[in-house]
Amino acid sequence: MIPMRRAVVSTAFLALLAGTPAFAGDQIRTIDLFTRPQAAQPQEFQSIQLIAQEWRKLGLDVNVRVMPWEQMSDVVWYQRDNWDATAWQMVGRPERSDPDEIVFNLFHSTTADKGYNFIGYLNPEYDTVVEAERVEIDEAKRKELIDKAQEILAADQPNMMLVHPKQTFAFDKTVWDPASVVEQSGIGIRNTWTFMSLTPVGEQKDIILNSGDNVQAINPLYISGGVDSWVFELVYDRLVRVGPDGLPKAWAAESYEWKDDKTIAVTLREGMKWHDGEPVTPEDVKFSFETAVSGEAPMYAPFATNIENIAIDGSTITFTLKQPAASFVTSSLAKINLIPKHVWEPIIADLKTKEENAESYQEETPIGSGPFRFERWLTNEEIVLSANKDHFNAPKAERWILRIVPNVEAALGMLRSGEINFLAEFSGDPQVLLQAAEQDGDLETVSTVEMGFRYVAFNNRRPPFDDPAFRRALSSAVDRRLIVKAAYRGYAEPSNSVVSPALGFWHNEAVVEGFEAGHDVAVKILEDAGYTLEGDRLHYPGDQKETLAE
Amino acid sequence: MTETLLSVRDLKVSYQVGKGSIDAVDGASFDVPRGSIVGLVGESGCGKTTVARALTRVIADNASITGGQILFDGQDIAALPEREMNALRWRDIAFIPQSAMNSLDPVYTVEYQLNEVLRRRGGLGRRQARARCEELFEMVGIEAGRLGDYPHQFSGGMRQRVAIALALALNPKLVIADEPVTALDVIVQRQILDQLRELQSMLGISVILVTHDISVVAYVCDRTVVMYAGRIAEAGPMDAVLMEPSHPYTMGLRNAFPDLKGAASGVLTPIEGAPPNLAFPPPGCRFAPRCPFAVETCTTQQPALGMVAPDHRVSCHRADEAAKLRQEAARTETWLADA
Amino acid sequence: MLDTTLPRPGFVARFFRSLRLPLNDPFAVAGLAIYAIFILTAIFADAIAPYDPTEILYTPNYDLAADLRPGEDGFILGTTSLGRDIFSQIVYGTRSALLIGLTAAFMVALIGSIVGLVSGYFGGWVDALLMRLADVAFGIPFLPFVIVLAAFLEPSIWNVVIAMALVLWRDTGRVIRSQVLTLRSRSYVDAARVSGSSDFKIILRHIAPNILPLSFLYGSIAIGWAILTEASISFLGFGDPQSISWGYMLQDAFASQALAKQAYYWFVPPGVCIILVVSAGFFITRGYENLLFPKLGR
Amino acid sequence: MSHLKAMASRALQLALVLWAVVTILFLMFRLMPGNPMAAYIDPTFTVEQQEALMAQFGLDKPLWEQYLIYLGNLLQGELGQSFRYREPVAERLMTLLPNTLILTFSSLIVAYTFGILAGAYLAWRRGSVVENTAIPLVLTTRAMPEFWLGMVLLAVFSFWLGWFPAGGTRPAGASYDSLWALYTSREFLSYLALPALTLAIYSQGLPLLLMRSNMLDVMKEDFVTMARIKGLSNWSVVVRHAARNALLPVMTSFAIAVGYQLQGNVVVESVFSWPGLGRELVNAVSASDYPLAQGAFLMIAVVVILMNLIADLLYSLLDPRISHA
Repeated sequence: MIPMRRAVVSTAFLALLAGTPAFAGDQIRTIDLFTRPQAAQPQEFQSIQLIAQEWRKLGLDVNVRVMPWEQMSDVVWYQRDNWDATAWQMVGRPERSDPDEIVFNLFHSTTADKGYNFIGYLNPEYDTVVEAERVEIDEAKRKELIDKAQEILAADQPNMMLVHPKQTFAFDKTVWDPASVVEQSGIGIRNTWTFMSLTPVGEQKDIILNSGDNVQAINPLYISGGVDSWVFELVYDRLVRVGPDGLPKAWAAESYEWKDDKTIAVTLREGMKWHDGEPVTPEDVKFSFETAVSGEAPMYAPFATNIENIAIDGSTITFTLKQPAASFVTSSLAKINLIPKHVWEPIIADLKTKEENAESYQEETPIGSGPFRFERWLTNEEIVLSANKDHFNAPKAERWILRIVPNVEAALGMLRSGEINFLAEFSGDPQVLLQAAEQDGDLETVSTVEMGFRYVAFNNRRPPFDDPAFRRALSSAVDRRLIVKAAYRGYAEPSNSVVSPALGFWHNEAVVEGFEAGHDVAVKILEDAGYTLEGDRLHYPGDQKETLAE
Repeated sequence: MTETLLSVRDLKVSYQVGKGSIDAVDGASFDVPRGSIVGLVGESGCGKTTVARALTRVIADNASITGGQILFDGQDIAALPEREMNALRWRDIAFIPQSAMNSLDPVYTVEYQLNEVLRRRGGLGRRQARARCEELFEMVGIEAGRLGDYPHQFSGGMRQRVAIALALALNPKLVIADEPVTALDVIVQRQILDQLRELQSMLGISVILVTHDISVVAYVCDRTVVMYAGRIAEAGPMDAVLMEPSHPYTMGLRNAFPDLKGAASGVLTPIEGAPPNLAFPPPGCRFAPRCPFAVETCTTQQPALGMVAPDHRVSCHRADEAAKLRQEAARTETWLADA
Repeated sequence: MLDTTLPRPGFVARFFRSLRLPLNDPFAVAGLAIYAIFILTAIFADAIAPYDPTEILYTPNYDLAADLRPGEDGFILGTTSLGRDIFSQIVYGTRSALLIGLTAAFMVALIGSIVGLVSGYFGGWVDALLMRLADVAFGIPFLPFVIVLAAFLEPSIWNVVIAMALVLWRDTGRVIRSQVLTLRSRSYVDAARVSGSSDFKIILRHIAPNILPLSFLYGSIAIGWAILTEASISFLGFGDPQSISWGYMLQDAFASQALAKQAYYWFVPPGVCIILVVSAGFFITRGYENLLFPKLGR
Repeated sequence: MSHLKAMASRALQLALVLWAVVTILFLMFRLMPGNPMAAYIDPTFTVEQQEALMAQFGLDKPLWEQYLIYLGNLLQGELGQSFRYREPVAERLMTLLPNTLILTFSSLIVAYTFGILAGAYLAWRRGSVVENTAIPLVLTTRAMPEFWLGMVLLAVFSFWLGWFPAGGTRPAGASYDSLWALYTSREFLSYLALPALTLAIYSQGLPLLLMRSNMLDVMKEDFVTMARIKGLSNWSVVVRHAARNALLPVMTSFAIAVGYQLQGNVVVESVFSWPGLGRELVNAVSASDYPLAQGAFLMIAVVVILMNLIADLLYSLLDPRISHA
């Protein structure tokens, strides 16, 4: 059923290889390349088709295997020896505004077995660099280390970085004052800051936005779906929030201060109240961080395990760390939700006696201290929050209503008809959105380069992907501008670094600028590394055998 | 007021079949005197049911009355506008169908169906209708308690009584009974026929009894009309026609049936052959191909319906030899030899 | 009506005669004609379609040939948002539609007929068992079943066929069983049995030919079901992304906001093709019904 | 009382079918390759955490034990816990069931009312031009993919004409005292209109064709001829006698159609963002949330099986030949 296109081999390449010696290595087996279905991920699917087309020109037999996310993640995560290359993505989250999570977790050798380094990239030099980066409090020195890490990755090409997509959102400017919309770096205008500051210009004072996916849970102790976080970031406060500029900003904390490289003192803001009227106390804060490591909230545990001790003195909370951590403010203080001790203490105690943990617990009415309070949740239909007028940063809007709209066409139609007034998710073609905005006149769209990125992960464990030259060749076979144009319709930035240009301070522009791509570049790299073409199929260099022939 | 209630004159009924047409009834004429039971007898397919239905003017979609008159109480109902005809139906001309099982609507109670006629057609009030229902049931000998039952809850004979009750509901002048007892066993047949006769004389109505069974005619009828292949073969007083038939077909029919009275005996002799295809009727007498007495004229010329005795008409070229033919016809060999 | 005493003509001729194609019903003839056209299209798809349906196309200026309107740059029905030729997809879509439709129909008719034959002819516990199985099959909601199956197995157009073979034999099986019950009591079957024919031979020679039109009737309904189901499954995202079907095209069109783009040339033709093929099946079915159950008349 | 006995054996048969479906369902979901929870075990979990999670969902026990537990839970109306939402499946589905039922029934009532009237009309106009064009047209409506029809209706009536909202069951943020208050509100009707119309257009074909062919049969019955001979009005003949009798099988097909319609809902609910059982099934399957998918599937299957039974009951209730035996 699959129409296989004959590999087209450039004549130049053929001529070059005309005089290859007869004792070449084995023919390289058919390479499996995974992608998710076009229905779910049109841009990814299209990119993979383009890439496969280019790789075939190099003399590889590429088998594109389309599979749903569940199946793909099952193989890639749990059968780490069983795949060749796969499309993958990292999404932008405010906490990822600090590059550490990406730079360390994705490539450090300690995470290769079970963690995020599922590609099995092992490079001692790289390990040393990122270990140093973690504990370096001095920003300038840390920047140098991060740059270095990006350079090593650019040289090794453990992954084929593709693009940082642009997120496009839209809102109705006859309902919301465009000046009150906040663009968060690397995230876009759909963010907590926007929802707090959106100012109505007319009668409509409810923010009505869409989501294609259902809300799974509104649970401060469970990292569930992406949509869920939109909700609980509004209902719950954190000590620190990542600001629109990507830098941490004191929030429920009045201020915070490093005492030494392992001690940080946080002063809690005065006069905060939970949605049930009880005051927010330092004990609540301490309880929130302790609950994360109580065993009942396993997903939050990694963000608090580095804490050795929490001490309270008046309104000051002092965190003592086990090891110095440069990203602590962003990845822990800005990550852990503050929860009321009087509500959760009995619940946690009860859960300790059961097999379930706090992730399975859904409060009837979630109680936080955030700028919006929880009103109502209609399964698979909508979630209604109302403005917390008592909050220190009270929202200008009256209600925040999330409508679940699985049909993309319908979401756009609803925006135009006023059924929703903030398009918070749009998986479709951004150009359609722009066109609609143009026709409509009432709509404004904003595109933002994402912090997240799309890439093709190579399985560094398996030949031929264990050879950096081979990876480099494959990676440079496709001009990223083609991907931006043909798959993302221009709504993306070419990438060669896991640190997005959205994180202006940390991004190393040189590795992107210096990246050469094109068919001839790839052919040259392969040739230099000793790979040969026999007929129209690529062979290993020297006398290397194919050990994984199917 | 004349003595004749219904007078059918030269009635023609045609069926449209494909591009052609078939004359199922081709010039039928007969009379029904007031207060009498007239038997309309013939083999299946001879057109007797078509005649019966034509009298109500509810005929198949592809059938139409193409000629003749139906004089009912002196009025030609064949030419009546549909609305006036509809007013006449059931109030003056009622119908007893062959199978009461199929002709009673299975989803309504018997009372509902009686009421439907009594109130919608008879204009009775609810209470009057109820009284009349009970009266009718008493007339046909069913307890009034069963009025609320559904048709399928009755036995075959009972259902037929219900059908009779239904027919008598509006005191019609004429009741057409289309094979009313055919589907019943002999004992029940008798009971029903007895009842029909009794009610007829009590109410002084006229009845046309359509049947293929000559013994049924012999049992209850005053007069007989014998049909063959869409035409009248012989018509007259029952005794005259059955005791002294003048048409060979009537003679044959007599042989073919056991007598309900038990009078006739001996071997039953069927008439060999089959009725003609009416799409291509024979040019002469339609019975000629099966007639043991057929002569040359019979196959070329249609016989006229002539008088053989007062009030006794027959359509046969050899009607004047009837007495002789009767004797021959009584012998079984006559019918076999010709086959 | 029964040609059991005729000399044996070639198998193919015999088969076609026993199908008793309803050639006197104008709608049925129209249905057969639509089938014929689509079958020819499927066979000669390679010659008719100007492009490979999955090939990414470029304009003469080396831009992605995306969202081109019909006629632009020579693309008959325009291109998709990802730069594929819509006309070629329609043409190749015929292939998967017919492939799915016909195999599903064949499976449903075959399994249903065998179950009906065995159940009706042998009766007893075999009959009881098979009919209880049919009851169970009637208790399984079909579309959800296909969805679950498609999610468990690798996405493939054959999932629909498998699901239909597993579940939808129930209707055919029941109808054919009752037909076999009446056939079995016919005198010529008795005669064959008395004359010592084996059960197998009786089924094959005397009963099977008489239920063939019924099988074909249910088969032609199944074609429509299969195509519609495949389309629904594709729309819900459980389809086979590797093979171009009309359902896949519609899914692609809606996911790419063809409605908002007013790209009628994209989402109307596949819909019309589905309607044509499926209603062609219905027309043939109706012709059969008039032939097999003339009392319904018209 | 053979009546009671027949009902009892019917009930027993039903229970057997239900048990078989439940078992097939269980095996289907448990015998598929891979860890059923693969998508829900966070990669950062330790082996102990993974095992604890498996134990929480009872997946650490042998298959036969899981099966017995599953059956036991079912008997108590328990459908297990959703992997994804971490809440009891039964509770979640019960909040969605009313939405699905109201959509199904309202669309079917529209479809049947129209189908019955139009079918009777077409039978009456047998052989006319109207009938000759209507029948292929009706067949065509059954050949349309429902989602396609839904999308086209959405484009025309919502995006283009703006007559109806594009999805959901109520205006954003509107709250009602009860489901009943919602379902009887005028706004709800405007949200219901398009999905119900889509389903109705698809499902009117069955009652229409059925009614027509039944009418044609019944019109040939003696009692209809008799009704004419009785001089009853055309209305009485066609409606009281012919239609009333032709209606019987159509009414029983209603129950069966409810079962079929529930399946059609799977697609239409996704098009119109309708928070119902069908969409939940699709979501659950694509998210590998097996307990939820299994529960939704089972609930639909139960409705289908129940409706098959109700069809039988309805027939015996509406036909005096059976109810007054």
